[in-house]
Amino acid sequence: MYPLYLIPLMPLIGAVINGMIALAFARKSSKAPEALVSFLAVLFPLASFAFVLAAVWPFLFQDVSAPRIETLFQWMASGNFKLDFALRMDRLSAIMAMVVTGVGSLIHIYSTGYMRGDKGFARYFSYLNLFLFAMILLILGNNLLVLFIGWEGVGLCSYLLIGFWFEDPAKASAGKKAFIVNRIGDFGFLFALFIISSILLKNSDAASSGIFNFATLEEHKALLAPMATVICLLLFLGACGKSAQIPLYVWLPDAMAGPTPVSALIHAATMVTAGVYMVARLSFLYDLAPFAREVVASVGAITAFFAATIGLAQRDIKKVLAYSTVSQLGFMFLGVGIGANVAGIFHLMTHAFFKACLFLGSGSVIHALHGEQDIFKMGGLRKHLPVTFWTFLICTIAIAGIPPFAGFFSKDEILWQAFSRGYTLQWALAFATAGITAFYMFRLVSLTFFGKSRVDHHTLEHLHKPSFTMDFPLIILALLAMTAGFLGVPEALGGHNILHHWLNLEGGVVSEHAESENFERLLAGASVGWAVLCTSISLFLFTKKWNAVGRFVEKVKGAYTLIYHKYYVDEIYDALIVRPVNWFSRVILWKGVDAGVIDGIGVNGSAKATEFLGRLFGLLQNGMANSYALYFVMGMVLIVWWIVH
Amino acid sequence: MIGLQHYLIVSAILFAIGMAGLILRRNILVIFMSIELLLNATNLSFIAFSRFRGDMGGQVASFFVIAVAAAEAAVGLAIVIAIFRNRGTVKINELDLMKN
Amino acid sequence: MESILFYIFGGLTVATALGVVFFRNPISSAASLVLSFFGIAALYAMLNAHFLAVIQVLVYAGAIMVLFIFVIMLLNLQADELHEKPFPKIYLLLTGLVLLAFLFAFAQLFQSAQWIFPPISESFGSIKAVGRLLFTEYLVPFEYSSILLLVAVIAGVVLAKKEL
Amino acid sequence: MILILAKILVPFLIIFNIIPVLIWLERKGSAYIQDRRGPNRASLFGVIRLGGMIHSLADVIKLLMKEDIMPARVNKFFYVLAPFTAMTVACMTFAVIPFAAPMVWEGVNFSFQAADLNAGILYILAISSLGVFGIMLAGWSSNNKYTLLGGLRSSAQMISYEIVMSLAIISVLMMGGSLELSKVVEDQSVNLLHWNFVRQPVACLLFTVAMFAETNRLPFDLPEGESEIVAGYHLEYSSMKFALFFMAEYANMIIASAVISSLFFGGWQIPFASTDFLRAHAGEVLKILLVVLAIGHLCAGLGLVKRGRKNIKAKKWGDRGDYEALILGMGALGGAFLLAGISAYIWPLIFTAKASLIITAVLQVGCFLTKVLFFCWVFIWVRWTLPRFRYDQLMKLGWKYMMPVSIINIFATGAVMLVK
Repeated sequence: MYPLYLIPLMPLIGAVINGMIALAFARKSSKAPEALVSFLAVLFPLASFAFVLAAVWPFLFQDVSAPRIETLFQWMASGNFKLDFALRMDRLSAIMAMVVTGVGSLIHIYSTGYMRGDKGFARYFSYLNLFLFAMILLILGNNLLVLFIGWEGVGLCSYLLIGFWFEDPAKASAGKKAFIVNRIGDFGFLFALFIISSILLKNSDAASSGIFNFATLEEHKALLAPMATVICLLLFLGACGKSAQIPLYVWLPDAMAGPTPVSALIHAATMVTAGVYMVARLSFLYDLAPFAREVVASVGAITAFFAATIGLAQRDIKKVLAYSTVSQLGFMFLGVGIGANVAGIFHLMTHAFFKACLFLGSGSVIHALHGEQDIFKMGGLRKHLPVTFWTFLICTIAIAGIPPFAGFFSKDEILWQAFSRGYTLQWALAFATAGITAFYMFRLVSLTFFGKSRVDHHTLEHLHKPSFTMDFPLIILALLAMTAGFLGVPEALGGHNILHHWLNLEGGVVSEHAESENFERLLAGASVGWAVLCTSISLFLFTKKWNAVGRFVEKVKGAYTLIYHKYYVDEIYDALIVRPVNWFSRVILWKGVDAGVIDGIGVNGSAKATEFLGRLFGLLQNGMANSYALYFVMGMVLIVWWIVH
Repeated sequence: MIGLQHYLIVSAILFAIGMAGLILRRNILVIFMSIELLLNATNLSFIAFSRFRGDMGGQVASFFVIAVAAAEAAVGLAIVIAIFRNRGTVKINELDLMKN
Repeated sequence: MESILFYIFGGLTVATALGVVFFRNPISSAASLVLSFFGIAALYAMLNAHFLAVIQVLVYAGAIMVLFIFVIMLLNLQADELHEKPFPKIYLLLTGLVLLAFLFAFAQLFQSAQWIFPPISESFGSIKAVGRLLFTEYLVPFEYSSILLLVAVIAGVVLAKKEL
Repeated sequence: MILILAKILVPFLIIFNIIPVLIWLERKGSAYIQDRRGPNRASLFGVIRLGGMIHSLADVIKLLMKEDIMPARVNKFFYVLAPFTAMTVACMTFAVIPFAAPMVWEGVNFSFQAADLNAGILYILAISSLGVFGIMLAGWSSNNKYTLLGGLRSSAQMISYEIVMSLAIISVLMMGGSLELSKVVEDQSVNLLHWNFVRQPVACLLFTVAMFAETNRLPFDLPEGESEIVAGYHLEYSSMKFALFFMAEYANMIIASAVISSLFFGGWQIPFASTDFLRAHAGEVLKILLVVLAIGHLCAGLGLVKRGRKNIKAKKWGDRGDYEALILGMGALGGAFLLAGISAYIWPLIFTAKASLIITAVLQVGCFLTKVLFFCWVFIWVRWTLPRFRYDQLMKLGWKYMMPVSIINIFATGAVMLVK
C-alpha cells in the first residue's frame, strides 16, 4: 500500500528538477537537453498515474467505499483552531485523480512533441509538472485549506503558462487577466472559509476535529445551516472564477494565448473543472441551500447557452474550442447545481477526454500550419492530417452528443436529471445549447478538414507532420471518448448506470416521475434527433452551401457582429468595472488619500512636528558635547531617585 | 564582614567617576576610557549580584558586556583615528561641524 | 583577611579610576585604567568569579588597553592637543552636585541593608560551570556576540583605512 | 608560609640562574653557527675560562657598574616603570608551570607549582598579553621616534600573534578538556605518542611560531630591528634598566620554552618512565645514574688531562690559560672517584618512600629543565639561522596564513573528536 503523498510528490520532484535544469540553462546560450527534460517530465506524471491506480485499486475492484485519509503533519495550531495537512482518497477523488493524472500524462507526452525546439522547453515542463502537483493537491486535499492551496497553485500555474511566451505583451496581459479575474473568485472562496471558521470555531468538538475537514463539515452542517446560502454562493463565486462561468468567464478565451497543450490540460480537462469538483464535494452544503442550487444551475445553463452562441461566430479555432469549453462547463454546473453530482462528474470526465483530444487536435493543426489559427484559412486538411482528422471527428461527434459516443450519455444524463427534477427552464436552455454545440462544432470540423483547402501553397508544401508522440495521445483520448460513455448508460437505455452506483453521490431532491422510464427514452431520442439535425445542417451548410451562409450572415449583420464581438462583454466590463476602479484608485486613493492624507498629514505633518520639537530641544545643543553627557546623567540620577523613593 | 552592599557601593563610585570623566574631559580617548569604566562598574555589580544570588547568569551577562566593550573599543578607536586624520584633533569640543 | 583584601583592592580600583579621569596625559590615564582593571579583576576573584577575573585581565588589560595605548602612541598627541580648555565654574558645580546626588541616592539604597553572601558550591564561577551555562542557556546571545565582534572587526578595518 | 615563599622564589632563582647560561649559549652558538670561536678570553685568576662562560659573569658586573643615564625630556615615571614591568610580567607566568608530579608528603599534598589555578592556561595567555606593556611604555616614554616605532611595532605584533597563540592552544585544550596545566601535562602520559606534539603537530608548530613572535625573537624581532630602528624600544636605556629588558627577553624565552614543553612535550614526564615506576625503583635508578655519571666524569677527566699533557709536551707556557685543561681534568677525575665512592656506599642501601619521592621529583625537574633548555637552544638556533621578516610580511603571515590554519585545525580536531 503506497502512501498517498507519493502521488503529488512525483510531479513536484519533476517540477523541481526541471526547474533546476531551466535555471541552469537560463543564462547560457546552449539549450537544455530536450531528451533528458522530456524523459523526466513524462516519467514523473506517469509514475504519479501509476501510484493513483495503485491507490484506486481497492475502490475499483475490492469494493471499498470508506475514504482513506492520511495525515502528513500538523499544519497549524493556534488556540482551538488546528489543521492537519491531510490527504483524502475516496471515490470522488479517485475518479478525478485518474482523469487528471491520466490525461495529464498523455498531454505531457504530446507536449514533448509540440514544444520541441522552444527555448523555454525545460521551464515549460517544470510549470506543467508543478501544475499537476497543485491539481492533485486540490483533488486529494482532505480539508478546504489544502484544497485551497491546490486551488491557488493551479491558478498560479495557469498564469505562468498562459503568459508562457511573455515576450508578447498581449499574451502576458492575458495571463494577468486570468490571474486577476481568478482573484475575484478566490476572494469569494476565502470569504466563505472565514464564515465557516467563524461559525465552527465556536463549537468545541468541531474545532477539536479540525473545522475544515470535509468530514467535520458534513458532521456539523446543521450549525452552518443558517449561513449556508451565503457560504454556498461565495464558494460558487470562487468556482465561477476558476471554472469560467458568468460573470467571470472572460479570462478563459484569452487564456488561449498559452501553448495549446496547456489549453488542453488546464483550460479544458482539469483546472477549469476544479469548481465543479468543489461543488460536488461540498454537495451536502448545497443541499442546505436550495436557492444556491437554483443559482448554480441557472448560471450553468445560461453560461452554457451564452458561450455556445458566441462559439457560433468565432474564427479562431482555439477560441471556438474555448467557448465550447465554457459552455460544457456550464453543463457540468447545471448537473452539480441541481444535485446530479454523478452526472456532472461523469460529464466532467468524458469532457476531459474529448475536449482534451479536440484541443490537442487543434494543436496539431496549428502546429502543422506554422501557427495559423484562423479556420477560414484552413480547410481540406482531411487528407494531410489523417490521424488528427479522425480523432478530431470522433471527439466532435462525442461532444455533439451523438450516441454511442461518450458525450451523449453524460450530457443526456444531465439533461434528463434537470428535467426530472423540475428545472424546466434550465433544461430548455441546455437542450437548445446541445443543438448549438453540435452546430458550431461541425462548422469547425467542416471548415477545418472538409471542403477545398484555403491554405496557401507555401505552407501546404512544408506542412509539419505531427510526430508519433503527438498522434499517440490523440488516439488514446479518442478511444476513451468513444468508450467512456458506457460507464454511465442509464437503466432506461438498457444499461445499468455503473458510475452512478459506484460513485453514489446524489444531492438535491430527487423526484422521479412515475412514467420516467419511457419519458427518459423519449427525451434521449429527442436530444439525439436534435443533435443529428443540427449536425447535418451545419455539415450541409459549411461544406456545400458556403455562399448561402455568407448571405445569411449579411442579412443578420447586427446580430452576427454582436456575437462575433462576444456581446462586447469585455468592453462592458472595461467600462463598468476597470475604468471606474482605475479612476477611483487614481483620483481618490492616490491623489486624495495617499498624497493628501498619508503624505500630507501623516508624513509631512509628523515631520513638521518633529522639526518643531527639534528646534525646541535644539536650544540644549550648545555644541559642547560634554554637556549632553551631563543631561543624560541628570536624567539617570532622576530615575535612580525615583527608584529609591 | 564584607557584604553585597560594599561591592555595590564600589561599583557606584566607579560609575560616578566614569561619568565625571564623561562630563569633564574633552579628550575623546579619555572619554572612551571613562565609558570603559562605566561598563566595568556595571560588570562589578552584575558579578556581585550573581555571587549574592548564587546564580551564574550575572557572570554570563558581564561576559557579554566585555564582548560588547571589545567591539565598542575597536570601532570607537577606529573612528577616533579617522577623526584625527581628517580633522587633526581629538578634542571633542573642536568637533563642531554641525554647529551653525 | 577578606575585608582587608577588599579594602586594598577596592581602594586601588577607586584611586586608579580617579587617576583615569584626572591625569592630563592619556597614557597616564590608560596606565592607571589598566591598574584599575587589575583591581576589579581581583574583586571578581574575591567574588568567586575566577573565569571572569582572568577574562577581565585577558581582554581588558591585555587587548583593549593595548589597543588604546597603541592608538594613543599612533596619534602621538602633542602638548597643545593635551591641553584642554577649562569648563565654566557653574558647569563644574552642577556636575559635582549631580554626581553627589547620584551617590547619595545609592547610599540611601544601602544605608540599612546588610546583605551577607550565602555559601556557594565549589564549582561556582569555574570555567566549566560558566562555559556550560554559556553554551546551553545563553547560546543564542553568545552567537550574536560573535557576530557583533565580526561586524566590529570589519567596521574597524573599513573605518581606519586611509581613504574612506 | 615558608612553603609559599619558596614556591614564589624558586622559579625566580631558576630563571636568574638560567639566563647567564643562555647568554653564554647564545654567544657560543652564534659563534659556531657563524664559524667563529666566540668568547674565550675572560677568565678567573687567568686560568679558569669554562669556554667563555665567565663572560656572562663579566657582563653582569659591567652592567651593574655602568652609569645609569636618564635622558632629558623623557616621561620619568614611565621611563623607570617600563623595565620593571617587562621583567616582572615575564617572570609572573612561571607561577603556573608544573615542575614535577605532585606528591603527598606526610599526608600533605605538595605540588611543584606555585599556583595550580583552574584557569592556568588562560592565566598564561593573560600574562603574556601584558608583556607588551613594558615595551610600549618604554617606547613611548623614551620620547624618541625610533623607540616609539619599536613600541608600536611590538604592540601590533603581539596583538596579532596572541590570537594565533590562543587559537592554537584551544585545539590542544579540546583534547585535554581542562585548562589546568598540571592536568594537561598529566594527560600526555609517558608514552611519547600521547604527547601533544604528536597529536597536534599543526597546533604545536603554530604555537611555537607565535611564541617566537611573542618573545620578539628573530625572525620576529621587529621591535628592535637594529638595521631599521637602531635598537627599537630600549634604545634610550642603559646599564641595569637595559639589563632588565635584556633579561626580560631571555626570561620570556625561558617561559616560552617552559610553556611549549609543558603543553606539547609532556612537561615533566620522563619518556617511558612513569612516576609510579620511578617511585617504585628510585634507588636503582639513582645508583645507575651515579655510575653513569662517574664514568662520564672519568672519560671527561681523562680527555682533559690528556689535552693538558699535550700542552705541557708542546712547551706552551705563554698563557696561564693553558693550565685550564689540566686543572679541570684533575677536578673531573676527582669527581669521578667521589661519585664512584658514593655509589659504592649507597649500593646496598634500600631507599625509604620519602627518599624515593624526592629522587623522583628531582629526576622529573631535571627532565623538565632539560626540555626547557633544549627549546631555549632552539630559540637561539632559529635566531642565528633565519633573516628578519618585513613588517607587512609579518602581518600577512599572522593574519592571512597562521590564523586561518589554526581555525581549520580547530575544526579538524573537533571533527576527529566527533568521529571518535
